[in-house]
Amino acid sequence: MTVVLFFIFGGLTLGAALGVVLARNPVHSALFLVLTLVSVAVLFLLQDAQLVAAVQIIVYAGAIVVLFLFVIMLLGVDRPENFDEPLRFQRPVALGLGAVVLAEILFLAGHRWATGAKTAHGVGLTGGHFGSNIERVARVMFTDFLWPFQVTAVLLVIAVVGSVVLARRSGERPDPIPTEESAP
Amino acid sequence: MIGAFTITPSYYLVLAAVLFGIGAVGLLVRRNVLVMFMCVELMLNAVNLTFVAFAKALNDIAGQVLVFFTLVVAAAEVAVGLAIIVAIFRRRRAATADDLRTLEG
Amino acid sequence: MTDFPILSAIIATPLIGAVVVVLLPGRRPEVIKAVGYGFSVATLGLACWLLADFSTKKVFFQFVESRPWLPSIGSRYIVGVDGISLFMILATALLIPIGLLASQRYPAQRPKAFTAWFLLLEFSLMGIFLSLDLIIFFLFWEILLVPMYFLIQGWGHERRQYAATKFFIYTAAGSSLMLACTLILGFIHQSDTGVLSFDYRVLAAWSWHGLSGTTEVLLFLGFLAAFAIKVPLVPFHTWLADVHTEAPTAGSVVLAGVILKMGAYGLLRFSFELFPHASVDLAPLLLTLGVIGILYGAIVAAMQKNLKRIIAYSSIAHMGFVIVGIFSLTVIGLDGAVFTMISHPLTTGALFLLVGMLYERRHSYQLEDYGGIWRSAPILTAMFLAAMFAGIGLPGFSGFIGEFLSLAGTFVSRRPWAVAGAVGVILAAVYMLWAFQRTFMGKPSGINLKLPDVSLREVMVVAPLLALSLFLGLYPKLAIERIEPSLKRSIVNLELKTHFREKRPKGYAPTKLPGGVSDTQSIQLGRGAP
Amino acid sequence: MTPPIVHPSINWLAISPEIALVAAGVAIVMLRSVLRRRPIVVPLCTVVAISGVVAAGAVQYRLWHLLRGHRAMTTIAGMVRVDPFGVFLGVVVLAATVMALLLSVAYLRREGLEAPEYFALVLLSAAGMLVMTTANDLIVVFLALEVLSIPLYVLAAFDRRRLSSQEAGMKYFVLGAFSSAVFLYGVALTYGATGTTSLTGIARFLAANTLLDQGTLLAGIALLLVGLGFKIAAVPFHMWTPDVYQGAPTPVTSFMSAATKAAGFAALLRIFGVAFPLYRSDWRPAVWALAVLSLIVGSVAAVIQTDVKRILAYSSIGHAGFILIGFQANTSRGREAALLYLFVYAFMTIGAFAVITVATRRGDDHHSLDDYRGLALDRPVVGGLLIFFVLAQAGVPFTGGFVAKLEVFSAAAQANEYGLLIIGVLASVVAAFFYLRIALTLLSARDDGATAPGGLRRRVDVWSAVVLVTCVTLVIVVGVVPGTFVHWARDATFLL
Amino acid sequence: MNARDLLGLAGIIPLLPLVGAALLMAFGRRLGSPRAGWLATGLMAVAFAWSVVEFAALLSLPPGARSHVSIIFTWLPADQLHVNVGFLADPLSITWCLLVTGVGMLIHLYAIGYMRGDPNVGRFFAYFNLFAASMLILVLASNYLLTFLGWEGVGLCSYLLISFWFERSTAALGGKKAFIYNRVGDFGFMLAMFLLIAQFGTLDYGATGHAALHASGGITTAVALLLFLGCVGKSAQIPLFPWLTDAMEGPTPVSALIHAATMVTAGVFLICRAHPFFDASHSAMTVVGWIGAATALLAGTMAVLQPDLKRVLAYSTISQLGYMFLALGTGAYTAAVFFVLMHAFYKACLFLGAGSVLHANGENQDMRVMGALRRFMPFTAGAMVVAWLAIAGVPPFAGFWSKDGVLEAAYLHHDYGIWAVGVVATIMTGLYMTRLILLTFFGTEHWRPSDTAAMAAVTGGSDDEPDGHADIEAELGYDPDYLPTVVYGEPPRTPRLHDHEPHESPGLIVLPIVTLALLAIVGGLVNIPLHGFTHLDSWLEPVFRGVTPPVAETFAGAAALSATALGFGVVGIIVAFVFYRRGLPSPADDPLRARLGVVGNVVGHGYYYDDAISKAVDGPVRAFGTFLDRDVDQRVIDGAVNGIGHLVRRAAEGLRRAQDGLVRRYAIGIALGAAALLLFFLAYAGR
Repeated sequence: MTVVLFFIFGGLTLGAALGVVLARNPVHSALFLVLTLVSVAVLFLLQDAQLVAAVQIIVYAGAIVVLFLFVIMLLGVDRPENFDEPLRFQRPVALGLGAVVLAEILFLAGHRWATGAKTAHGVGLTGGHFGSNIERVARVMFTDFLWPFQVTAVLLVIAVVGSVVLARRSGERPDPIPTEESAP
Repeated sequence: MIGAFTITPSYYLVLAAVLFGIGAVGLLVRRNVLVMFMCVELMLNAVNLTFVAFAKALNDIAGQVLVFFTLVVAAAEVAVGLAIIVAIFRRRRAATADDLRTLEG
Repeated sequence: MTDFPILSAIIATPLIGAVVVVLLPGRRPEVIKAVGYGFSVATLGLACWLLADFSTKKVFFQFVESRPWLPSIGSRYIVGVDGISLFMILATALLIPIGLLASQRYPAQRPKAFTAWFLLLEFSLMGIFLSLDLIIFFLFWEILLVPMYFLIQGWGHERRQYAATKFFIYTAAGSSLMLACTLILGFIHQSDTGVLSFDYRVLAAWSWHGLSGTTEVLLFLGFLAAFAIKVPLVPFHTWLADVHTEAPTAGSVVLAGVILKMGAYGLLRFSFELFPHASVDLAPLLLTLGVIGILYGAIVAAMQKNLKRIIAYSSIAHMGFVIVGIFSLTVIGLDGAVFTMISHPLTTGALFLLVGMLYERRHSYQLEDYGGIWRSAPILTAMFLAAMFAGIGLPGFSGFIGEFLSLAGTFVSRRPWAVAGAVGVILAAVYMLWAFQRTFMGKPSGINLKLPDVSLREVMVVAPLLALSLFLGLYPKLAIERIEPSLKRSIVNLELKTHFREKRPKGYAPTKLPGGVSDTQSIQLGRGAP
Repeated sequence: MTPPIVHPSINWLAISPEIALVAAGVAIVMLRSVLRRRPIVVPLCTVVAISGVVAAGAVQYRLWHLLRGHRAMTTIAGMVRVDPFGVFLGVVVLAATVMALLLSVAYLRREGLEAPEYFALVLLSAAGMLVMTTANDLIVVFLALEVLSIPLYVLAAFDRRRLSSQEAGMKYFVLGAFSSAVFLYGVALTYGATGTTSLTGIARFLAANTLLDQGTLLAGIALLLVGLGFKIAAVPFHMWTPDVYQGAPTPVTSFMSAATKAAGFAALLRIFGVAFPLYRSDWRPAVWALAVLSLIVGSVAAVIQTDVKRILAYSSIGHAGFILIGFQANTSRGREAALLYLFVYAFMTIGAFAVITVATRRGDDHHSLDDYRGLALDRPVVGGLLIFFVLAQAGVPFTGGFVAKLEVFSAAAQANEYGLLIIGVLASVVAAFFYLRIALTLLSARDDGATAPGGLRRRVDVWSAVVLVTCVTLVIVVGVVPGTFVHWARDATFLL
Repeated sequence: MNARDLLGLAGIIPLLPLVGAALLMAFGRRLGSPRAGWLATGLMAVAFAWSVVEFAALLSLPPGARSHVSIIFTWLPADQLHVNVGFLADPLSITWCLLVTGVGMLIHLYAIGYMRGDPNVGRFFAYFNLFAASMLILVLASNYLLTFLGWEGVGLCSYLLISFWFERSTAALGGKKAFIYNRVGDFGFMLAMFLLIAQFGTLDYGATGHAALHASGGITTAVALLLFLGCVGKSAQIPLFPWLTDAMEGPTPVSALIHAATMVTAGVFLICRAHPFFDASHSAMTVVGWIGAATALLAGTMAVLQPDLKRVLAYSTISQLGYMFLALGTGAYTAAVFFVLMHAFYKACLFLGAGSVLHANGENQDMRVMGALRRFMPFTAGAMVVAWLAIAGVPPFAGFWSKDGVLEAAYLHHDYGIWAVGVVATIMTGLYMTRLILLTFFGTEHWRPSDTAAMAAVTGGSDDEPDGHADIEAELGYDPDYLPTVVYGEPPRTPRLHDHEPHESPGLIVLPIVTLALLAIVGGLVNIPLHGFTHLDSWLEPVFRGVTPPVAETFAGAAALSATALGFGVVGIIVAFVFYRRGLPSPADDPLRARLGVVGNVVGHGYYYDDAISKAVDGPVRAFGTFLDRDVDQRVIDGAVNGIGHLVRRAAEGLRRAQDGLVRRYAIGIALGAAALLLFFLAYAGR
């Protein structure tokens, strides 16, 4: 059962990812991205990460991609772009490098991926009396990972401020560069 | 028969690695900045998958916790990134990375 | 001896002078010049006081001061003077005021900056010759480039930017290797003895307990890279002619007078006592380079059409004598080398000053623009004659003593090199007399008919140098008796550390340190553990 | 009966510098939204920002005196580790921040870019850097990386009038996102290989059991190196540097060049010093390569550059190389050297960019050497200062630059890294060439009778003057009496 | 005050002219002519007087004790080498002192008249005195190094005086040439001193002299030959002789004092001083002897056809110096010294006479346009005739005795080859001297303008643009465009006295000439090879103790030898008379030259020796220098230096091209780095 699901959604993930890269139209890319995200979410489920899967759907598919689509529409670039590569060697080199890096990672890690200590943070995915997946996540997040959790808050503030600064329409018509004498 | 054949975390990890590779290559080959961002998202997802797979393999919930931080980062990056694109787009109607090369040498 | 830190005072005075000059208002150039001149003269006074207080009996460093500077690498601010550095100090202290006086009227622009840079130049030179800590030594060695660079760049001739940059980069390249080797040496010493120190005396007292000879040779070559470029030894000399041609007169004077000595001084000071085996083994190589310098410099000088280039290449030849003298590894030869280092600033300095005066009148260094100057400017010509013959080693002038002793010492230890070097004595006459004839003899024409003769100020600039050269040529004892103890120390030190035995003239007793001190302990103690 | 949740103890003092900065930042945002566009808002925000930094600095001072002599405080479940090392670099970051802020005041007014958000972003970025300096966990490092980077993306693109600025922001962003994704993947692999992301945890794990299959770990290390190499602008991850430095508003550039490097090296030194000391024989050669490449590219590429900001950008690549020498030695002397270098470099580079800020005319777009020709003749003080700073960066004696280089070289010498040592000294010579080129241009008269950029007598505003004076003084003092500073750096090398 | 104390004050002799030189350098310009001259001459006179005092002091001592070293101060104390400024007063040095101061004084006197009107006369006498001082230091020095000081000093003065009229290109070149040729010799002298230091550790004459007695043959030979190289340079022997003829560019008193009487004999002095080394090395002696003989003969032949009055005398000087070395080479030191003295007399007389002739002829040196001058300048003519007989070796004039002594010594020393050459050379002496006298003072007048108007066109004289020279001449005291020297093969010059006739020179000029002529007559008396008359031999005996000059067994043998020498000399005179008894038929054609044909050209051009050297210098040598300068120095070495910079620049351009502003390229860079790092770990993971 899991095997079948894995292969279906694994394949779907990769296929959709390729779709993101290969689609001429940004909108299609965005939609392929949704597909990728969803199938990744399924893969999360398969590894009993229910909360993660849910959040994946909500935040990513729900928020981020929508943001993408919104910007695409806003900028009106929702038309297929031509695919001929102006940079010489860019594609072959890119593909080559991608392949090489992938191969290297697989070669390096391939034998045995997870060499780490088991249950280093004291809370496993199953077993023990830690309740549901959500509880387990919460338990670790609010103890061991309290500090990073706080830091993410700052990150969000920054995101807000930053995007506001950049996209604020106050300066849409860039004020003409004043001349020397008008300068204080 | 099928039951005998089980999916170890390694499968997920390899899958994740491939996904990461696709994202990376995509970022290198696409000119459209928006799509490049999407490719970044792909890479981050690959990392998430890796985390979860390791969580499974090590039977350690922390792996799943880390995913949330990645999510936040991804969200923040996208917000700011898109804002930058919009800002640039206001000046010149071009969204491809190659068009921006006044700085070089 | 008073506990007044005279050496630090000698180093600091020019620096203070530079700062004061910078702070002065720029409107009154004559005030600035006066102040700068005053400070340089004050330094000269201190240097003379040093000469007076200097004891001819002591073998080791005198007036030593030592303060911590960079504890993390055990580098201390240590200054001290011995016979070798004493006269370098005097030469510097003498040439700087003369250079300033020579620049009273020309170059005219931005006297404030000029004076300040010039005093900084003196500051760094004093530091170089006085510091006994390898790091501090390098500090001054490297900072020297800056004032020199700006002097050439700001007050030089047409291709000054090229020349200035070439000077900076070329010499910096050499000295960077020296820095690397200094550090390596220090840490090798640390791993050997457990003490991390760059105190020259400590490193010199330490004799490579069974360390590989190749390491020593490589380190020596690293140091040599810096010194060979400064000297300059023949393939590393091409910067010199360019720099001289473009530099302002005062710059050339100091460059030829003192800066070239830095290289020889470095070899003399560091190669023997830090790398005894290497300097013994590589002596033939350096002798050869020195002889090549003598002959090559002379021949190429004879081919030049530009007065300054001629003198520049002649300096290469003279420095060849210094190198030959040093690596003859005999007391006589070393005497000659150091004596040449004292005399060359006087003669070549005078020559450059006179050429500068010609330039101020004629605005050219090209031989073909001159001829028959003797008629219109007899006094200038007379001074040039004196300087020239002093330069080509006429007995009675200081130049002869230096060349004679260098070659004599070399002859005692290695005859073929001495014979080859002596040929340079002939060649020197060839190019100098040729230049003199082309410039001052023959029939003057056009502007050359009515060049003004030298002013009193200009006489005052050159005369002291010539007088000193004559005096030292007739009474070299004054210098030699102060130099020799330090040189004997070097030789004795070599004999202590290596299998080397000095070649002595027949019937001479082996070299002993004055006052009977001649055994290992005294070397160690005399250097004074920090 | 689930076991109770034990909340981690929190040492507020340890994290109060970050809190101060964030608080100031948020406060500024609040003020902005409350006061709208009142003229008071900008000065007010400036005051708030600076006072925030000062407060943080005060706390750092306290911490320094608490922790000096090899003490450290670990808090919040071991995620934060405040030790002299972190505090030292934190101070460097704060110094850079406050100087960048002071520079910005006049700059923003001149360029008509006044906006409180600017200050907020600088503060938040600085907060991220502080987090970085004390991070004891890979995920914290990653988050800090983002916290310090994202504001910088924005700041780089802050000048809406100049496309070059926005282009800089865009490039920085794209590559930054890319590299941080790589870094994160490295974190993931390391997590998989060791089962934890805590540096001390990793160290403990690796010390306890030797891995038969260390592939995952090595891959993780490699990718971490990539991510951090990008931040410190080490070759071959440097290519964003010239463009971004050139395009970004000059004060931002100064902030980037000084503070980001400090933060990046903080992470680098801490991760590799704390978590992977056992694997030094693996990563030291890699770092060796990075150092050599950075030295060569940094010194060679700038030789023919014609834009002053670009030249300084390349030089900062070279400086990264020099600092890497100290890091590569992986000795306490090496760390000491790197720390001292970062300290000195902050002042040298901010000083240089400060001069550029005050010397150029409005528009911040004319930085070609020709624009600077004759500056030292028309405005001796300003031009002289720039000459001083470039010479200091070239490592001329009696400046901090020399002492810093001396320290890293001695570290290499002690570690028997003779090859690196020789390459380093030669690179510094090549670098001297283009530094001299700047000096030469400033000193050579303009062939067209025109005067220096920004006219002859433009007054330097008081805050920029303060910055300049501070930089000059410190660079000289470190160069002449380095003892104390080296001593501080020595105290700060204590990691575990 | 006893004799020794007096000898201790020998240093005063050089001191006097030295002071004079200093004074004249300082105030010469203000003193002007003739006061400057009188100052210099006066000091020379005092020096001469003091030399006589020293001479007397020596005489008052027993022969064995006639040597005194007075040390003034330590000059050069290097290591254990201690070189003093010390003066050695002994018969040899005092002899030379008398010569230098005596003849020098006369020539100074002469110069007062000769240089009258020259604005730079102060400078001239400063050099003159400086020369005298250096020469005296040279001879009085107590060690080689101090001698070398004087040695170089006289070289310097010779340089300055030859090119005294520096605006004449030939004068400038002549001075330079002289100095450089001398330097070649000094090279040998210096090496000799190095060898002495290395072998004996001292440079004192006394010490080295003793050491030489028991030094290995190789060493002594080496020292001797190296010293001899120095003498060859200074005394213009083969192969370093060409400079002396060009030295005639200097004012005639210079030629007389420096290049005839004193300086050129310094080589002889040095060998006498260093005689222990020569005594100890037979091979060295042979070399000296043969070089001397060869020089005597060849220089004689070269002199035969020269048209230039002074150049004839110059070649003659070379040849005569050859005789002196011939003598030295045969161990006849006293004979050599004797010869030096006599030669100083008659050759100085000849030169001064020549100067007087030029003076009378408007600086015209071309004998071919002289003739029959005896009627106009009788004193000069008479004096020069006397000197002619003296140099030709006609008894009883001085030259006869000296030459006779030399050749006899050579014969008795069994160096028959050398003796033969010397004897043959006497023919030349007779020939060229007789020719000189006949062309100048006898025969037909060729100096009347009409006579040579035809030639005006071809001459390189000053008549080309006569205007504007008067004032320059007034300012300089000479005409820079007029090059007086006439070399062989040049067409005859235009006479320079345009309308007036030649006239006898003033008394101030004539007086020294006549005095020297008298000396040339009676000078021989100091050493006539008859028992009891060999004053000089006995006087110098202590110096050359241990050297026994061979003495003829029988008077007859001696007489026969003398007769032979004399006979050959007379042959030369007769030949000259045969060709020139009427002088020249016309300035353009020279009978003897016509007769000799090709040989004439060869000897006339001095065997093309000088031409060959200058060709070599202008050709290969200069080419080599240019090669070193252009190709090696600028192209190779400096090219390498700048090439490195070029390389860096190239690399920079490459990097710049990589940095092409495309963000995706930059990303590639990152990916590349990642791949490389991973690959490294992959490959390196094994460890």
